[in-house]
Amino acid sequence: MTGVANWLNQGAALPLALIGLPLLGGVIAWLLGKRYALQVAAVLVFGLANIFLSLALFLGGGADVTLPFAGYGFEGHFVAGGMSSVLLVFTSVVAFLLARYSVSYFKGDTRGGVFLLFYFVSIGFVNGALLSSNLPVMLVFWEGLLVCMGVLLLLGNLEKPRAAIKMLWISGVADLLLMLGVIVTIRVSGQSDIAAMGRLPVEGLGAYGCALMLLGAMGKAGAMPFHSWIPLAAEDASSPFLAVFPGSLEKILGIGLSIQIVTRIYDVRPGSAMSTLVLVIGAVTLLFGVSMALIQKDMKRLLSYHAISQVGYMLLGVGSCLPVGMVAALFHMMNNALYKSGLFLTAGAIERRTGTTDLRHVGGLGRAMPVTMTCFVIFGLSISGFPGFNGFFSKELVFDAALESGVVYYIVALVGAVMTAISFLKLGGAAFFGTLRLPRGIKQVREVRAGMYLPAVVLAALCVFFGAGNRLVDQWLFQPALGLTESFAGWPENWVLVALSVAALLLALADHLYGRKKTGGALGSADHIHHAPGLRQAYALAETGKLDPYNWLVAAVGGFSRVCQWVENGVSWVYDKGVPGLIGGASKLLHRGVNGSLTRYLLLAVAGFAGVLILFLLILL
Amino acid sequence: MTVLQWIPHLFLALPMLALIVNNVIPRARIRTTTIAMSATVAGAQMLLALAGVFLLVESGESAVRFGMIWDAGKNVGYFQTDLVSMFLLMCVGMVALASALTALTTIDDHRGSYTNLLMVMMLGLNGMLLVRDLFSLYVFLEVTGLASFVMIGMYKSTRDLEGAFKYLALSALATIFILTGLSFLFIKAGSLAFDALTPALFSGAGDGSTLLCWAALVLLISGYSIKSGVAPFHSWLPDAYESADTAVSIMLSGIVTKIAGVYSLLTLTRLFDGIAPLKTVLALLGMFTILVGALLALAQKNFKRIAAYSSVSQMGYILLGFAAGTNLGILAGLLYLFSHSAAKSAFFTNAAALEKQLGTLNIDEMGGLQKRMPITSGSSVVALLSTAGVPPFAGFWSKLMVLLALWSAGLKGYAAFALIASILTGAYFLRLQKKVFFGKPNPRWDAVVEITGGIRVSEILLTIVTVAVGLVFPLLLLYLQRAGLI
Amino acid sequence: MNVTTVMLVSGLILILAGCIELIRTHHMLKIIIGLELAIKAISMFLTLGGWLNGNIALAEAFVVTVIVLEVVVATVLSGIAISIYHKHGNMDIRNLRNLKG
Amino acid sequence: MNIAIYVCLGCMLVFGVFSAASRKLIISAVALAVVSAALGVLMYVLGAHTAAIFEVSVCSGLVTVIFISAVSLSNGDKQIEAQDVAVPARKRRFLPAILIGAGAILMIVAWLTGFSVGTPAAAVSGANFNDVFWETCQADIFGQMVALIAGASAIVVFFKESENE
Repeated sequence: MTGVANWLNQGAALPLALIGLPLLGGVIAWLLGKRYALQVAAVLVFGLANIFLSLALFLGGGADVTLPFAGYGFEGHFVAGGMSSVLLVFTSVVAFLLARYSVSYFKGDTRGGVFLLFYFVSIGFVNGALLSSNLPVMLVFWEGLLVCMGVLLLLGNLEKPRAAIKMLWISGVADLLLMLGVIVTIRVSGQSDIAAMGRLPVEGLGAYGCALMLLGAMGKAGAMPFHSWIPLAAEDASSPFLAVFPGSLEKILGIGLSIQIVTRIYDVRPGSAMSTLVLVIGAVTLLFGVSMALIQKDMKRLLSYHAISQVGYMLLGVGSCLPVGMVAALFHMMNNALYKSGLFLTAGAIERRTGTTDLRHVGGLGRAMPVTMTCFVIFGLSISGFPGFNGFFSKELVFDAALESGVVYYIVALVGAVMTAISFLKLGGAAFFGTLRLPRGIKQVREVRAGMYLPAVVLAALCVFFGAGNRLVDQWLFQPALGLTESFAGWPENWVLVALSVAALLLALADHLYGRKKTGGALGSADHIHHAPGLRQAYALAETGKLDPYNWLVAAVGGFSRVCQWVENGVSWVYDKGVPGLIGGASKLLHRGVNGSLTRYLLLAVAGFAGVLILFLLILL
Repeated sequence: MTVLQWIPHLFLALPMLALIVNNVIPRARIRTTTIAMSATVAGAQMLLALAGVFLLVESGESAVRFGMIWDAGKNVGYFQTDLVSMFLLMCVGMVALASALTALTTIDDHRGSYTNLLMVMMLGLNGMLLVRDLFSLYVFLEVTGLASFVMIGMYKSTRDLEGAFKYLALSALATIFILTGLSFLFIKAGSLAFDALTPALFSGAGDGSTLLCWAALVLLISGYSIKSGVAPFHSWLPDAYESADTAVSIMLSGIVTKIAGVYSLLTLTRLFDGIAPLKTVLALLGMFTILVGALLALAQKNFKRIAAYSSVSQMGYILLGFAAGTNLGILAGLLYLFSHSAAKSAFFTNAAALEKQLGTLNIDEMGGLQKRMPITSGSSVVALLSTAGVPPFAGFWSKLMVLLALWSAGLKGYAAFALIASILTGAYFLRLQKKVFFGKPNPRWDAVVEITGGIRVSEILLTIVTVAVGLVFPLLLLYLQRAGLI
Repeated sequence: MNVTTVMLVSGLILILAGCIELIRTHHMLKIIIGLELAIKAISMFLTLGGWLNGNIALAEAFVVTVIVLEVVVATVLSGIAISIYHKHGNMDIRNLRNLKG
Repeated sequence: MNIAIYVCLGCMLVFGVFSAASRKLIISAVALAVVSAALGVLMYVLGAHTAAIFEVSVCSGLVTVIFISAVSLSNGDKQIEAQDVAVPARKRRFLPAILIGAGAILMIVAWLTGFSVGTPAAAVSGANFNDVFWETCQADIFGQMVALIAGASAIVVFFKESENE
C-alpha cells in the first residue's frame, strides 16, 4: 500500500487526481443519467477511487506539489499533510456513502444526473480547497462550491428560487468577508501561502484580518448570522442535498479552516478577544438553533436547525483555543458529519416512501421500516450524547473546553444538550414509534431498497465505531491531524461532568414524558416549551422571520435602495439616454454632413492637410 | 541561388505571366478559367510569402535584394524585401485570393478585364512592397490607384462611376500632395532612395531646404492619408466601397488602402524615425479616425457602407500601433492589419453572399437570416468578434498588442482611448448582426438558401484563418520572440 | 533672392492654382487640367532638384515617369468622365450625389 | 541663362493662371499646352534634354489630343462650357487676384528672410540619362509598363465592354 502511494507520489499526480477525478466522475455519472446500473457502477468506481487516492495520500505521508505557473498571488501550491490528509480521507468516505445513497434516491428522477454532476464537482472543489495551501487558490475552490450549491438549490425549486437566492446572498457575504480577510492577511504577512504564514500576531491590521477570516469560515459552516438559508433549503431541496452540503461538506470546510486560522495562520490565545468572539457566536448559534429545532414539526426542518446548532458545539471547541478544544471541534465535526448526514438519509428514506417528512402527516413507521428505524435510533443516541456513543465523547471534550473558557459557555452547552435530547426524543417518538400514520393516498409502506439503507447502516456503524473505538480514532486521525502527542481519548476523567451530562439526559427524558402525557403523543411532547409564557412570543417572532438577520438586511437594503433610487435614476439616465444620445447625435450630425458632394470631400481633405500643418507648427514652434 | 533569393522574383513574375497568358488566350469564353488562374496566382503568392517569412527569419538576414531581368548580371539590387514587406505580401495574396474566389460568382461574363486588373493591382501592391525608393513607391501607388479606379467603375453603372470618380478626384489631390513632397525632399537630398532619406535631413536649422523637408513631411502625410482613407481624408472611401462590386471592395478594403496608405505611412515613420511630430500627428490622426469612423458606421443602413466605415475606424488602430514607434508597435500594427484584412474580407464576402441571395444590402429589410444562411451568419459573427477584439480570435491579440505597445511607449492616454473606442466598434457591429442575422425573421426571405461556390469557400477560408491565427497566436508570439523581433 | 527661389515660388503658385482649379470646378475634365497644371510645377521642381544636386539625369528619369503616369491617369479619368456623360448627358460633378451618408 | 529661365517662368505663370481661371475648356487645355511648352524650354535650359522632349511631345501633344477627343466624344462643347457659367464671372476674377497676392506675399517673405535652397552644384555628375533610367530607375520602368497595361485595360473597360447597372 505504502509502496503504491510512494509510486503515485512521485509527481503532482495524486493531489491533482483528487481534484480532477471527481469532476470526471461527475460528468460520466451525468452522461449515464438514464442507465441506473451503469450510474451506480460509475459512482462506486469514482467514489472508491476517491477513497483510495485519499488513503494513498494519507498513508504515503502526504504530498507537497507546486504547479509551474503562478502570478498575482495565485500559486498552485497543494499540500497534503496533517489535517488536510485526514479531512480528505474522512470526506472521501462520507462522500462515497452519500453518493451511493443519492443514486438510489434519484432513481427514475431526471434531476438525478445533474445532482450527481454537481455533487461530484463539489467534491472535487472540496478536495481542492482542502489541498490548496495558497489562500487565493483556496478561495477559488470555495467559490466553486458556492456556485455548485447555488445551481443545485435552483434546481430544487425552479419556479420560486428563494432558497437559492438567499443562500447565494448569505454565503456570498460570508465568502466576501473571507475574501477581505484573506486580502488583509496577505497584506499583513506579505505572502499568500498558509504553510509559510507561521502564526501571525493578532494585532493592528492582523486583528481585522483574523476576525474577517473567522467570520467567513464560520459563515461557511452555517453559524449565526449566516444560518438562515438552511431551514429554507430544507423545504425546497432534496434530502441528499441537505445531507451533503449543510450536513457534511460545509462543516468540514468551515470548521477545518477555522481550526487552521486559529492554530496555524494566526496566533489566537485563549481568553483573547478573538477567542471570545468565536465562543459567543458559538453559544448563540447553539442556543438559537436548538431552541428553533425544538418546535419544528417537519423532520427536515427540524434536522436543519440541528445542523445549525451543532456548529455551536464545534465553535465552542474552536473558540477555546486550547488543544482539547481543537480535538473537540474536529471530533464533533466528524461525528456530526456522520450522524447528521445519517439523519438526513433517514429523512430521505421516509420522504422517498411516503412523499413527505411532515410529522403531522406521517409517523409510527418503526415496524414498516425497521432498518431505517434502527439507524435513526443510533444516530439519535449519538447526537444526544448518550454515554458510549461518539457524540458523548466529543461533547464531553467540548464541555471540557467550554468549562476552561468560562462557566457560562458550559451551561449553554449543557442546556443545548438537554434540548437536543428533548427534540430527538420527540422526533423519534413521533416518526417511528406509536401508531402508524400515513399521508392520504398511501396504503402501506415498505423498507427502502438496500442502495438507500446500506449507506445509512454504514454511517451508523461508523458512529458506533467512533464511539467505542475512540482511542483508535484519536490515534489514527486526530493526533496526526493536529500534530498532538497528548491523547484526549478514552472515558472522561472528570466524573462530575459525566454525571451532569447523564442528569441532563434524564431531565430531557422526564420532560419528554411530561410533555407526552400532557398532549397525548410524541409529536406534541415539546409543545409545552413552545407555548410557555414568554417563549411563545419569541418563537412567534422567530418563526415569522423577524429575528432573521437576512430579513433585516433585506429590509435595510430595500430602504437604502429607495433612498438611492434617484441617484440610480440619474446615473442610468446618463447611461441610457445621455451617452447614447450624445453618440447618436454626433453620429447623425456626421452622417448628414456627408452629403455626397465631391467639392465637400476635396475641401475636407484640404482641411485635413491644414490640420496636419497646424499640428506640425504647434509641435515644432 | 537559394530558394529565398528566388521567391521575391516570383512576386513580380507570376502576376505578369498571368497577365500575358490571360491576354493571349481568347477571353470571352473562359471567364471562370481566367479568374481561377488569378486565384491560383494569389494563392501561390500567399504560400510563397509565408514560406519567405519563415525562410527569412531562419536565414538571419534582414532583407533580400534583387534586380530586374535586364539587370541580372550587375546584382546591385533595386528591389528588396524584408520581413515587413514579406508579411504584407502574404496579406496581399490572402485578400486577392478571397477577392478572386468571390469574383467567380459576382463577376459577369462581360467583365473580361477583371483578371487583368486584379493582376495589375497585385503588381502595383507587390511593387510598393518591394521597392526601396520613395519615388518608385509613388509609381506603384499610382499603378494600384489606376487599377482601383477602373475596377470600381468596371460595371459602368451610375453608382460605380460615381464612386470611381470620387476616388480619382481625391487621388488626384493626393498625387499633387505626394509629388510635391517628393520633389521637396529631392531638392534637399538629391535622391529619393531609402538609403538617402534619413532623419538628418531635418537637422539643418534655418536652411531653406530644411524648411522644404518639413513641408514635404506634412504633404506626404496628407497625401498618404488620403490614400489610406484616414479621417478627415476618408470621404471617398465609403462611396467607393459601396459602389464597387464586392469582389473589388474586398481588395480595396482588405489590402489596397492598407498598403497604399498605411504601408507608405509606415515607410515614412521607419525612414524618419525619431522625428517627434510625425508620431504625434499619426497618433492624433489615428484617434480621430477611430472616432469618426465608428460614429459614422453607427448611422448607416447599407451593409457594405457599415463595413467601409468600420474599415476607416480600424485603420486608426493600425496608425496608433505605428505611432507607438517601437518595434512592438510596428509589429502590433502589422498584425492588426493582418487580422483586420482577414475579418474585413470575410465581411465583404458576407456582403457578396447577401447581395447575391437577397438582391439587397439594406439592413433594415433583412432580419433573422441566421437560420437561412448559417455559414454566412457564422462567418460574420466570427469577423465581428475578431474586429471588436474578443478572445480568442486574431483581432483580440492584435488589439491587445496595439494597446500594450501604446502603453509601453508611454502613450497611455491613447491606449485608454483605443480601449474605450472598442465599445463603439462592438456597438455598430452588434447593431448590424441584430438587424441582419438575428432578430425577427422577415417572411420575405423564407425561400432564401445559403450561398454556394467561391463565396462560400472564401467565407469558410477567412473564418478559419481568423480562428486559427487567434488560436496559434501565442505560439506565433513565442516564435517572433525567438527570432528576436519583439 | 536667387533664381531658385523665384522658381520655387512660381511653382508653388502654379500648384496652388491647380489645386484651386481642381477643387472649385464643376467640370470633370477640368479636374484633369488642374491636376496637370500642378504636375507641370512638380516636374519643374524635380528638374530643379536635379539641377541643384548635379544629378539631372535622375531628375529626368523621374520627370519622364511622372509624365507617363499622368497621361494614363488622364486617360482613365476621361474614360470615366465620358461614361458618366453617357449616363447624365453632361459632365457636371454636382450630379454625383447618389452615394452619401 | 537666368533671363531664359525668368521668361519661361513668366510664360508658365501667366498661361497657368489663365488656364485655371478660364471658363472654356478648350481654352484651358490650349493654355495648358502652352505651359507645357514653356516648361519644356525651361527643362532644356536646365540641361534636362530628354525630359524636355517628353514634356513637349507627350504632354502638350497627347494631353491636348485626349481633350479634343473627350470633347468631340461628348457631342460638342456648348453644353460642357455651359456648366461653369453657373459660377458668376465676378467670382472667377478673384482667382488670379488670390494667386498673384499669394505669390507676392511668398516673394516678400522669401526676400525678407533670405530664403534659399542653395545654388546649383558645381560638380555635375556625368551620369548618362539612359544608364540612370535603365539601372537606377528600373523599378519605375516596370511600374510604367504596368501602368500602361492598366491604361489599356481602362480603355477596354470604358469604351469596349458593355454596361451593367
